[in-house]
Amino acid sequence: MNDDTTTTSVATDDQLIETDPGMGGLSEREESTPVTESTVIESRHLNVWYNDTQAIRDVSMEIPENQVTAMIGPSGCGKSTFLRCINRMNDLIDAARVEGELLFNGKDVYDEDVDPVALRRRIGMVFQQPNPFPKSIYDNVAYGLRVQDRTDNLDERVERALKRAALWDEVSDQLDESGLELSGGQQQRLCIARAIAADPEVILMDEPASALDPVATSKIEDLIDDLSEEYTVVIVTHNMQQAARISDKTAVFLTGGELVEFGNTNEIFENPESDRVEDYITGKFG
Amino acid sequence: MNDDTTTTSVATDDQLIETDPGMGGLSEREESTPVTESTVIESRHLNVWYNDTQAIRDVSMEIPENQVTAMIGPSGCGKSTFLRCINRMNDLIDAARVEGELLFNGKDVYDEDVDPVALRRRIGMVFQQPNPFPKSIYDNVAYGLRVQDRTDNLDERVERALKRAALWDEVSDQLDESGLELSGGQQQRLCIARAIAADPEVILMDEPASALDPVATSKIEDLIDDLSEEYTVVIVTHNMQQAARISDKTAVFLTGGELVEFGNTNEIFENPESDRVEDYITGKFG
Amino acid sequence: TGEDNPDNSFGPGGSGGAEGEGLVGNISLAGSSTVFPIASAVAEEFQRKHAGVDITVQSTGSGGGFANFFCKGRTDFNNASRSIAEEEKRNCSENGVEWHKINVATDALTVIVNNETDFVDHLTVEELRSIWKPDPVETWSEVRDGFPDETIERYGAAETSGTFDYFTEAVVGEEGAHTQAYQATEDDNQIVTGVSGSQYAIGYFGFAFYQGNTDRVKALGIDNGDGPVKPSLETAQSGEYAPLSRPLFTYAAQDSMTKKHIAEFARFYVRQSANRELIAESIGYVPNTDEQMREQLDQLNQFIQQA
Amino acid sequence: MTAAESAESRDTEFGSVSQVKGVAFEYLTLAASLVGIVALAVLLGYVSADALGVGPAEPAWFLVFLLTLVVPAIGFVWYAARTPGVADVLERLVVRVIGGAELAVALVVLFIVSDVQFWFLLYTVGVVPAAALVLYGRVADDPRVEFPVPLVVLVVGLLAGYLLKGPVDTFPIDVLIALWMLGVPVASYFGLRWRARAGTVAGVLVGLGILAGATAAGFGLAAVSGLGPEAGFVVALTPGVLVASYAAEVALDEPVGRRGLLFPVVLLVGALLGQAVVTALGLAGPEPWLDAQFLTSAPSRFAEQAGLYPAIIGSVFIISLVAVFSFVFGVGCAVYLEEYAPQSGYGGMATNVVQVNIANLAGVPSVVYGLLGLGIFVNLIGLGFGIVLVAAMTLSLLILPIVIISSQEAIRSVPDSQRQAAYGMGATRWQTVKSVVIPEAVPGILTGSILALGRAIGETAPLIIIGLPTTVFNAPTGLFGKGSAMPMTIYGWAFLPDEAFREGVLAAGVVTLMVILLSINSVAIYVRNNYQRGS
Amino acid sequence: MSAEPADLTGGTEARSLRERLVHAAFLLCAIVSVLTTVGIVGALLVDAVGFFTNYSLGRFLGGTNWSPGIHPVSFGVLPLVFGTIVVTITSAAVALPIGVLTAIYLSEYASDRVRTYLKPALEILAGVPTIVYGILALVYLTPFLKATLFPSISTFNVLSASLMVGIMIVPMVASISEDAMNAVPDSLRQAGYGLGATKFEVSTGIVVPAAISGIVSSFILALSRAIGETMIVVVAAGSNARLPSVRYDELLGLSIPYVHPADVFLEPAQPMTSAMVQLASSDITGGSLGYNALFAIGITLFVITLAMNVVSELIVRRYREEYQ
Ligand SMILES: Nc1ncnc2c1ncn2[C@@H]1O[C@H](COP(=O)(O)OP(=O)(O)OP(=O)(O)O)[C@@H](O)[C@H]1O
Ligand SMILES: Nc1ncnc2c1ncn2[C@@H]1O[C@H](COP(=O)(O)OP(=O)(O)OP(=O)(O)O)[C@@H](O)[C@H]1O
Ligand SMILES: [Mg+2]
Ligand SMILES: [Mg+2]
Ligand SMILES: O=P([O-])([O-])[O-]
Repeated sequence: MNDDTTTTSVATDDQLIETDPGMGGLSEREESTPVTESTVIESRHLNVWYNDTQAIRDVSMEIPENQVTAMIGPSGCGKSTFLRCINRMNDLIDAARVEGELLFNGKDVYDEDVDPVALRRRIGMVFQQPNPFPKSIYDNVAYGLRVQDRTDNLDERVERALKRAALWDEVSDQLDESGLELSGGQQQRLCIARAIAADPEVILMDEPASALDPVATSKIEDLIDDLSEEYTVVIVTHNMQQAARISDKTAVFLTGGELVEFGNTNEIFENPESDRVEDYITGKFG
Repeated sequence: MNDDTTTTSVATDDQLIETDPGMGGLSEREESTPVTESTVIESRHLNVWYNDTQAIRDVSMEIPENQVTAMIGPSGCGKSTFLRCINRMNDLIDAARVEGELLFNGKDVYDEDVDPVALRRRIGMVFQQPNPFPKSIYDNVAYGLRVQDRTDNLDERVERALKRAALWDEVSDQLDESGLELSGGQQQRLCIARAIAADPEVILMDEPASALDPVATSKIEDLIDDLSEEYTVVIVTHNMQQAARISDKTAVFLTGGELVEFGNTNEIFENPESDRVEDYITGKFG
Repeated sequence: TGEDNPDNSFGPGGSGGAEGEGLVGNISLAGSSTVFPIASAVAEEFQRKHAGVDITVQSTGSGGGFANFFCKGRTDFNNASRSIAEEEKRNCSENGVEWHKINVATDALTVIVNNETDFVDHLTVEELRSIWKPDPVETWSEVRDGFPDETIERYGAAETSGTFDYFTEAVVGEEGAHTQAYQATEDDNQIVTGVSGSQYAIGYFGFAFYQGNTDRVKALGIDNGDGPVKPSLETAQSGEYAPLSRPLFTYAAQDSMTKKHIAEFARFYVRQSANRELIAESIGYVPNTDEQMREQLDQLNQFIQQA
Repeated sequence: MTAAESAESRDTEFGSVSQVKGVAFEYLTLAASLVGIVALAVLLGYVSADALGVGPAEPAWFLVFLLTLVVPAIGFVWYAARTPGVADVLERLVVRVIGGAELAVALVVLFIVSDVQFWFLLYTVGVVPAAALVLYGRVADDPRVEFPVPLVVLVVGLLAGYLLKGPVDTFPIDVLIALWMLGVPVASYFGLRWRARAGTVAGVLVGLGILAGATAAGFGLAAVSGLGPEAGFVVALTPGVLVASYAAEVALDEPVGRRGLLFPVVLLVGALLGQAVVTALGLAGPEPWLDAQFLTSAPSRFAEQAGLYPAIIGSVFIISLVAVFSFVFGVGCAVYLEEYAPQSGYGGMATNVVQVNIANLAGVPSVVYGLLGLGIFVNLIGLGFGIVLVAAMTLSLLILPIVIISSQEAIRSVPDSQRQAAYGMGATRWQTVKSVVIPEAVPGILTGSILALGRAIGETAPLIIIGLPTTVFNAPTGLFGKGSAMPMTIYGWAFLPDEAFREGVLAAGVVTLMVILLSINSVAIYVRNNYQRGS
Repeated sequence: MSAEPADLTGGTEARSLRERLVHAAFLLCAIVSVLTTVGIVGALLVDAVGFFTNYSLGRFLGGTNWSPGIHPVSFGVLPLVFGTIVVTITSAAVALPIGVLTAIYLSEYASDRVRTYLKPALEILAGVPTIVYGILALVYLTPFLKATLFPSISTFNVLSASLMVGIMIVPMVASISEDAMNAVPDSLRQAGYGLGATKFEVSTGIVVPAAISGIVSSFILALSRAIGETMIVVVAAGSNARLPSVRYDELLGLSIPYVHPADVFLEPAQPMTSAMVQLASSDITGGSLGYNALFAIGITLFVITLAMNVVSELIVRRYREEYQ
């Protein structure tokens, strides 16, 4: 296949990329970009089908530790599918079938002996629509810890997670109230708090701000920026500006499930290698 | 109200407007535009509410005979509502309330003594989603004639309607099969055939091509062009290019249910009076 | 009610070929559940002979039958395990329903104990009363000196039944004056089971049921002042077995007797009341003697004449 | 640093979260789902064993029939299940047999319980002319026979028929009546169908063939079964023609599917073979309580002679009436609430009240409906005790809320775009309802209504309260006739002292009731699975 | 302007006449359901009022002795209420857990194929006539229990009747609960799995709590059905209107009263419904106090089930709002 060349070339890029602070016109995160990167997640020739339609086509890429990696691309190009492969959420869809390798810390998550439940405990996830449980704020945050039987210092951990998610100040006196009573933006931060309470290594976010108003969105963006100090964040977004603002690396998928380009965010946005990516970024289609 | 001035100015335009064939860069229908127009439908200070929200605000306009009149505007601006007032389909919505006059051939359709059923028999309608009945193709087309007890020469009329809707060649040997088995574009043409079988004077179309692929869309557009030789067509569309291609007159609604501009299509698209309309047409919002 | 439909040759239960004596019409009976087996057996027999006649038998209880059916002129016969009450008479006459009472059999209420109970063979009415009256004795030794000092377990008929009514009146002598300290049941099987389960149990039910269970329980003799009498067809027929033998009736409505098929059915009913095979062996009640039956038949014929 | 290298410093053992609890729980839920079904199946197994009197049968007897009948039948079904066309044919064949048998029973019952001559008059003077007018109007497009005219003709005709009942006293014999009322329409229908397929000659031949064949089969059946020739005629006409016509079409059109038609042959041959073997070996078979005698005789105090016949007829009659009443009023009410009732303002509030009221009626215990029937139909209106009509009216009210609610759901599932399309064409509300909404909703309405009828056929408590007799010896005659119903007769048997009743006759009654009920419900489920929207 | 002024004044007379006739006919059908309620209330009230003018409501509701035949007659409804409650609670103890587990299986675990077979099978369970259940209990289940677990069980007893009522109401609990569980948005399940919860934890910790109001409402409806169930108890539970006998245990010189479960479950009892059937076919004179007691029980039953339906309706309405 022709396009493979592009994809493969991306995968064989250096792991050590020096960031150029001067070039970061679009990226606001220049200061926090680390100099060396170690790979947390690596996909090798990953293919995903839903029944007979292929949603991911031979994708290879490496996601670095403690950085924000954004995935962009037109609707239906397989961004969510890729994300959901990482923590094997696709297992829940009967029709989904995965081929190729997907390594988490060097271990293929689709190996026989991997328990997806255990995997997911190390990879948190935040969804497009805020989806707090119809339980109290406290119980929402404590949920992950409880299912993992890590209930020591529960109060402390809940508090820490809420603080980390920049929600503590707003909800500290209403921890017993239902999570559903918060505003949309607060709910989404609650979901983030819930995801980080159990100390995952990676946080996957599927368009976490697309259902929110601009003010709430900017809070979430700030938060993601913060989180990348401690966590590896992989985020899917429709919003190109957002990807440019918050991510260190960007992966561009195009229709058919191909990864067309992957690299440092500022490079992708300022100087994309492929014309198709340039067309997409400049809004010629999508 | 400030905006009224615009609207009113439209309504007090001459009834006899001379078209300027030379200006029709966008319109492809120049050749068939008649020189004199007689008004079939006229609204005077029409206001429509759904419960307490106003969907149409003081709209006055005149729709000429045997021409295609397009209504465009951003989502929720009341285009469908206006269309559904014409054949009183809004009667079916309990919450809807209409004020002002809406004349059909000079008779206010909201008069006490008007039977909406009789009205609808003279004004056909085609909807956004193709909605054939789960009956045979023949029965679909014959439906209107049957409910009107006009069952003489049924076969002939059905054939004529299907031919008129450019569907006869494709379905003539499967008239007994279910209308649901046709493709989306065929279904929509079937719905048009169904609407014209009963010989209405006016045909209302609410985004008739928005659910179809480009090929089917262009067939429908050709068909509309044809139909305007015999019928008065009022069409709602989201697609500005489509409005420009197929209509003689265009009405631009903007949010809040106001009619901001109404006039010959080529004039509206090339030289809109109002800045807001220009912004809308050039894609600045909507 | 109902259209007569003689031309109804469809079903196998229908008239088919043989039309008997050509009697045709509907007959409806309601009333006592005690008399119900007799009534439906007689109906079944009559039906066999006269396929054109359509009989329905409802078991509604004597009182329900009078109140809801018979005295409203809705049934031709009302079976009753007791005589018609004053209130019911009034009810009937208000509606212009004239009636005639027919004695169709005798039921002997049987007092039973466990087969293994050897300390008691018979009881006097007085002793029986002390066991079943509203504020009864608690142990056998209080019933008669020499009986063991054991608590009595009682099994009897449900208080909404005619058996209960009759037993109470006959033994305690007052309507509804019956102890509440007993296992009440609709199912005679349960009384048998209960009594056969304990040496110190006592129970009562219809003679019919005792006949089928002589191997499991023992019937007590009743001493009404003339020495103990065991229940049997003979002692009940002769009236010796007192006061626990009670006549069973059916009440015939006068208006109905004008119809030939109903009058014929009434006569048939009376004739069957002396049918030992049917009443005694098949159902288990005490049949009328031939003499009693002929007397009943004469009275009935008179009544039919009047109608 | 490659991924593999970085992994060294990390924990790549994900471990596994104990799934034992989860698996145990899954099996627990599965077990819970099955426990009720299994318990019922076991108990019904016992009842069936009693009803069929398997006690005296020798094991070898079962073995013979297992080998000759059960194994081949199961084998055939297994084969059919794996051969797509055949499975379809088999399923449709079975449903037609069941459905046809139900229809036949209903029609036979109609002939038994009612005055056939009266129906004949109504049909001839009322229905036929009205139908002819409608047909003529369609064909000739004559505006003179528009809407009210056929209706008026129908009403006048029915009235005339009713009045004629007195004066007219010579009628054709029942066979001819059945031929005229049933045979002619059925024969014309299938005749027309075959004319469309194979031409006029074939159509006429098929029509005449059906008439002749059904008559012959009717008299034949009558000769062997003891039923009247009309009954045999009805049986031959309904399931017979239904199945035969389907079989003929399959045989001609479906080269693969036609193998499904072998199933009855397999059954028949297996049964005959098995019978021959057990006779030859002299094996003792079961002594069933549930046999032809049980189904065709009246109750009796002798267990061996006792039967359920009048109660079966009573039940079927009552249920037919219930079907009519509850269907008419239930669907009418549902249509009103969904299509006509005001949704806002005071009218909307009233609608809401009615809606809540219906939901509540669905929860009222059935025994309370008995009191309703007793208080209103018996005592207030004075229709009479223990009669079929009162039983039918009471049971109709009982299932009315269920029918309404399920019909509403069916109507609601008709997409609004269909209604819009119809209104947009200038259809009136009634035309929209009649030609768009109801045809679409019919499968859902039917499914719900049939399931509700299943409930009605087993209801006992309200019948006790309104005083339906437990013992009748004849089938009911007419609406005001006294009749019993299966559950009532069974209830009566439950308390008889004779063991033979409790263990044999009672079981036979229960099995009869269950078989009738399940065959009704299976039709409902078939309708639901095969005519759901979008199929 | 168009020359001819539009004539839109409606169709032919026939059309509007037909429309009006049809409308009236449908309205009539709807009125039937209202009349049914009026009929029920009326039929019950007339005779119940007759009863309560002669027997005070307080004595009826508070009385501990039900003896319509034994003089002095007494109509304390508590023994009947006791019978109803015991049967209801016992059957609920069987049906509620089984029903909820079934619902969980259907909504969370079962494959589509299994579901297409299981659901109709459960429907059959709900469709079996209650008289059949009653006979199964009396003729098969009770003797079985007697032969195996409880040699001292009575021919008529609470236990087998309740077990059968339980089996009968399982489908009701299962199907309403399953609806409620299906209404739980999938996003909540996803969130749970995303946090590393197992299927078991998601089903029990997220889906069930989120569907709880629907589940509770299914409980209430099922209980209401059990309360109104008639034929099973008439046939299998006997007709002893009684409160449970109290036993005494000597403990430290005190005699402690207690109720032995065997006295409750292995013995007959008489729920309200079965008392109604008994009265309706009894020897009690029509129009008498005892006969009218039938209607007094009837209206009590009606009020109880009505209240339960209303409560469950309110709960359902609330949970529908939750996920709108
Ligand atoms: N559960 C599913 N079953 C079948 N096909 C699916 C499923 N989920 C997604 N797909 C298909 O897989 C392809 C990729 O979907 P995916 O959701 O990954 O796209 P996406 O890039 O996230 O799009 P969006 O921006 O709209 O969320 C699409 O064609 C979609 O229709
Ligand atoms: N049935 C209804 N009940 C209440 N409000 C309604 C209803 N239908 C439409 N509206 C409201 O009326 C306004 C106009 O709606 P309308 O459907 O006419 O807009 P439109 O221009 O056709 O939009 P679109 O392009 O999305 O079809 C909107 O605000 C809409 O929310
Ligand atoms: Mg996505
Ligand atoms: Mg619109
Ligand atoms: O029904 P009985 O009147 O005999 O109890």
